[in-house]
Amino acid sequence: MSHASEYCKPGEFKPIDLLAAAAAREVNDGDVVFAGTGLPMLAITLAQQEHAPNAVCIYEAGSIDGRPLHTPTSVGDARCTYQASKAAGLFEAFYGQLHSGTVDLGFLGGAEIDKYGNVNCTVLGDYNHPKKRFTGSGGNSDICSYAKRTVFIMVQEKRRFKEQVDYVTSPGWRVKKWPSGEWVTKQEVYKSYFKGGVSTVITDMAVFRFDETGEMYLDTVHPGFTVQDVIDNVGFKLNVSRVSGQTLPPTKKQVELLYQVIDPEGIFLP
Amino acid sequence: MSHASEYCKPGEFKPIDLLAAAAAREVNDGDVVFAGTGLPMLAITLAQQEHAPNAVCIYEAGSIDGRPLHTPTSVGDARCTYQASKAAGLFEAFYGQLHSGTVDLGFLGGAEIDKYGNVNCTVLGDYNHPKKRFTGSGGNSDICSYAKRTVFIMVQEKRRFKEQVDYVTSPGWRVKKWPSGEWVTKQEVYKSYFKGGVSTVITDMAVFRFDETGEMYLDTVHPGFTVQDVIDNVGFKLNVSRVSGQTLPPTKKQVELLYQVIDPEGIFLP
Amino acid sequence: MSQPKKINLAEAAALVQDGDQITFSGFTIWRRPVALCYELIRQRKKDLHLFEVQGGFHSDLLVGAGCVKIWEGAWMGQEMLGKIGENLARKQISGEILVDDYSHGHTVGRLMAGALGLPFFPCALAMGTDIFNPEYDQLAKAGLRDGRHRNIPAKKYIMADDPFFNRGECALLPAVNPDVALVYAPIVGDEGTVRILSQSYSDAEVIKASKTVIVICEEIVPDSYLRRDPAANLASGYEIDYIVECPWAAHPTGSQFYYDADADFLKAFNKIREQKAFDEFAEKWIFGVKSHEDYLEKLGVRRLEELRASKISGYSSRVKRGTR
Amino acid sequence: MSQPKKINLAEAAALVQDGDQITFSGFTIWRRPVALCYELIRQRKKDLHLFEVQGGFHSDLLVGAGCVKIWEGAWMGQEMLGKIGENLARKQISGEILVDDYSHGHTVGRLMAGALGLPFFPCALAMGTDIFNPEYDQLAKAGLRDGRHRNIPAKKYIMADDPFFNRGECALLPAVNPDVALVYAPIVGDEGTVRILSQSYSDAEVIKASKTVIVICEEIVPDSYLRRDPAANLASGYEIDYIVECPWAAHPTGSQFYYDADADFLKAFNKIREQKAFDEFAEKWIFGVKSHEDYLEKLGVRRLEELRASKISGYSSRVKRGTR
Repeated sequence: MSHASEYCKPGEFKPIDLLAAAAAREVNDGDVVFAGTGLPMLAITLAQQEHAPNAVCIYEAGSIDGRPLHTPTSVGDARCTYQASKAAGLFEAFYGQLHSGTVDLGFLGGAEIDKYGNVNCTVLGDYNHPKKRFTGSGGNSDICSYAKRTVFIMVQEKRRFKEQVDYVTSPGWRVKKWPSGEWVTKQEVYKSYFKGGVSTVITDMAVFRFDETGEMYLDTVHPGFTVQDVIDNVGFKLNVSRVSGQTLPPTKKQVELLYQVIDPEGIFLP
Repeated sequence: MSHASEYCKPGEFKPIDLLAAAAAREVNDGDVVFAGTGLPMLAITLAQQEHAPNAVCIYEAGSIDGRPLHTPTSVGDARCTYQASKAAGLFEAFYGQLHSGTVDLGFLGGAEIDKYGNVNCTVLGDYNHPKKRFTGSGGNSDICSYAKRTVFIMVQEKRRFKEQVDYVTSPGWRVKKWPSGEWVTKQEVYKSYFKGGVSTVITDMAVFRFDETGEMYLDTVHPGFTVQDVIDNVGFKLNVSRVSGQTLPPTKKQVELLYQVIDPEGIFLP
Repeated sequence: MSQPKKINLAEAAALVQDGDQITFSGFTIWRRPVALCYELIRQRKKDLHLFEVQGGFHSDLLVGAGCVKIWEGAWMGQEMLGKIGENLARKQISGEILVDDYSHGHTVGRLMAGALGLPFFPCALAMGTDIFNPEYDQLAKAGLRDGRHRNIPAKKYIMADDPFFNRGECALLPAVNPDVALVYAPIVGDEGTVRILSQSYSDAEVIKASKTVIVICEEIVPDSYLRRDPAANLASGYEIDYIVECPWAAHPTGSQFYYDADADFLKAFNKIREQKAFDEFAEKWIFGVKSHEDYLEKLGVRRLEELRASKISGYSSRVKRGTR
Repeated sequence: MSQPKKINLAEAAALVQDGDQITFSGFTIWRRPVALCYELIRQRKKDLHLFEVQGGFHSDLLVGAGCVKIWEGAWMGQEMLGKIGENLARKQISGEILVDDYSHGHTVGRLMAGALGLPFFPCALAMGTDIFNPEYDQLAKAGLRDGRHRNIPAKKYIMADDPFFNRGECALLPAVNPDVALVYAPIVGDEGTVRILSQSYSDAEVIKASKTVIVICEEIVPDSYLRRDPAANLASGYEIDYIVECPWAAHPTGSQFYYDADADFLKAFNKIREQKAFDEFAEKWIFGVKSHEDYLEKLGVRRLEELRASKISGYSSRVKRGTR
């Protein structure tokens, strides 16, 4: 098995495989994870197959700890409930689990992010006269506001990593306290409802984390990219003083699991 | 079948049979009824067997529209769920049904009542230094506060029909608005949450109803009792100006149903 | 209350009045009352006010057809089969429709408050986001929060302190009680008991919160079968008003244990970017079919058989989903 | 979170500290964690603060044994088998215990708020009753609402207006989050999935609201069996902390599909009117048995077999219940 646990060399994996592997590393054994469709599903399943067999996955449509035989294409998919511990509904997911404080880790995507981790997945432009409409929050803001840690998986582009996002769908570490609109820390808004917040952003170029003041910093850079590449694709002044090295590539076993066991139909991994 | 629909003559029925028959007449076809154990169960089943086949019964433990083959001795009894449309829990009963406004008729008991229909089933004496403790509210106050109509089944005694009950467990037509404690109408306290209130009190002697001002009046007197008998067993000045006659005795068919079909084991009808 | 009345598709859609607030069963692309939505479009309903926990094919369709004036919800799209609700996006940008965004926790809480007869639902989710930004309150900006519109609360939310354990502020979100719920459930009993299979989404709350409830189903069965396992039922007959029996009523959305979501159909729909293309779609699949049966014939046996769920797994193993 | 730990009765009871706020599964005389309550008495717990949706044999027993300092609940008794909780009655009258009364709607709402992490639950039930009379707020009168007691809210309730549709005032009731939940469930999976059969009472909320959850069950089975029908499960393994396997753990209360409530036992208990009689009962059935197995031997095979439920109906057809 030592062969399988070897890291892949350049060319032996696709960018999406590295994303899945990096995301999987964010899952601790025993974590209760609240996740969306797509890459998060692959990442959690990969973690469960490897180092986190007791991680539990909640999907917002209402399935808890399912063990799908076939990759779901929707969090409300019939496939989600196979061997689940519970099949309920959204009230159970958002209040019985999330609001009650049981969720350790959220796995989300977003269109824009700022240096405090505020994420936009609602509109581009002024909300009252938008230029582009995305999906809207769904569970994004709920999960990001209440999970102890949240990982965002995003595309690395300068226009997506910006000084200020057009619409704050999901709260980062500095947010506005409504209805007054003054900027304060997340802790100040949430008081004793505070559970944690955005911990990690994983893109196709790098992994970012947040410091004690709630500001984003560059942690690792993916193989094939440089720190400068990342800086060039971030729209705000990025803290690169804490770079810890290169992002680990996926292992051969991970790639095999992804293509042979987790997504053999080629739904997310074409 | 004309024989069976004949009314029983004196001596052909027990007092409790008349109570069950009188209570059953309060159920309209299609009523959603929220009831406690004992006599209410018999009354509703009797109504369903006769004139109200579409009446639905909710028990507070969480069963809805059950059709027990054997008389339950508890509202949480395993027997309640036979052929029920739903088996859930107390949250469904008290919020999903009662608070949501679906309950037409409540069937309750009580230890004390005043002329406005305020009912006590908590303590005798000062609550802070009680002389006697009863069960407490359970669902009594909830059901009485939110059902469109509520029927109380009680024992006729002067000390139970009093000017002012020792503790208001369930709200009548004039109640205190808390925390201030001023006396107002039920409508004034409930505003747009108002659904109705106490409609009928059935005792071992008589049937009482409430007038437009929310005061109790004597409607019918059971066979074998006089209006004076009732007055002698009421602790406040009773309105007897609206007596409509004698309470109808049970029919022979009703007595047969009660002993042969509804409670053949002799649980409530010894 | 009496038992629900059995009616047909056209009668059911006729119960929805122009301007009504309506809501739906299901989740994104699962268990949506699509056949009823097609019929609403055929009957050219106008000015509908949609309140949705989240949208999907059925509601993006109503928006595209011009039936909708206000959309309140948390999300619109078709998950992996089309990330964005393109019709909502187009009409929000053009200003043809008022959009008020919430989080999933918010819409679920508002619906639950309505279901239980509560005035509001307390919730600390998504605080600090632009969902709470008063500048973005579209219904207020349009002057609709003046207390004169029966389905529009005077405020989008208020913040409230915790007087009991001093936990800090949370939001109180107003209850919602739609005029009509359009519900797809696979199975209804002949006395109206409703059974869904596995995940319940927000269907019980949709039924309880709404003033009039129409349930469209695959099949009506004797109630006594459903009453053998009362813990598995979703709602009782007295909670619903009308039943329509209509196999494949949820297509192209899925129904666990009956059929899978029709990915090709949904992906094709999601490619629509302009009104003209939408109108062509509507002509083909809505106005151009004489009846629901005709719609099924147009889809064809082969397609339907591919989508049909395994009775064991609850989903189709015949439909090709990925690249391998 | 990790999977729940399997422990024995004595270890489970030892998790409850003197002064803790505790709560229970079940309804009146059904599915109560009686074996755990017997063990709490054997371990001579003191000053417990009971929060109950409603009481029954198990809690009137704890009160009788002198384990309880505060009782908050809506009702105490054994339904048709003994209308009044005689031990609570005796100790409330003697002033040995603080009693704070609510309605069922109130206790259910408070527990649900705790279960969901809400600060309070809005509710218009039972307004205008002495439940809201500030003069009868026993915990306030005892000076316990000073914010220094982790399980006692600063107020019993507050009234709140409806800022959205101007419906009038309703009550906000404080959330409750007990220190320990003692839960009886018939079946638990080896990964901790909890299954109850038919009515769920308030068990899901009891589990979610409480900081430590102990589940005592008839039998532990492979989780994969329970996961075949996930919609029928009550809770997941990560929601509970400890499991105790202990057949007949609910006796003399009943467990649908396992055994009926033991009417004779309950009626005999309800005849107790004085401490001396209670102490004799405790000596016989609690202190005078060496173990739960010994308790069952003392009950005897004949009695247990009479109570055993039919696998078809879910209750006993052997036990004589009435006069005919």
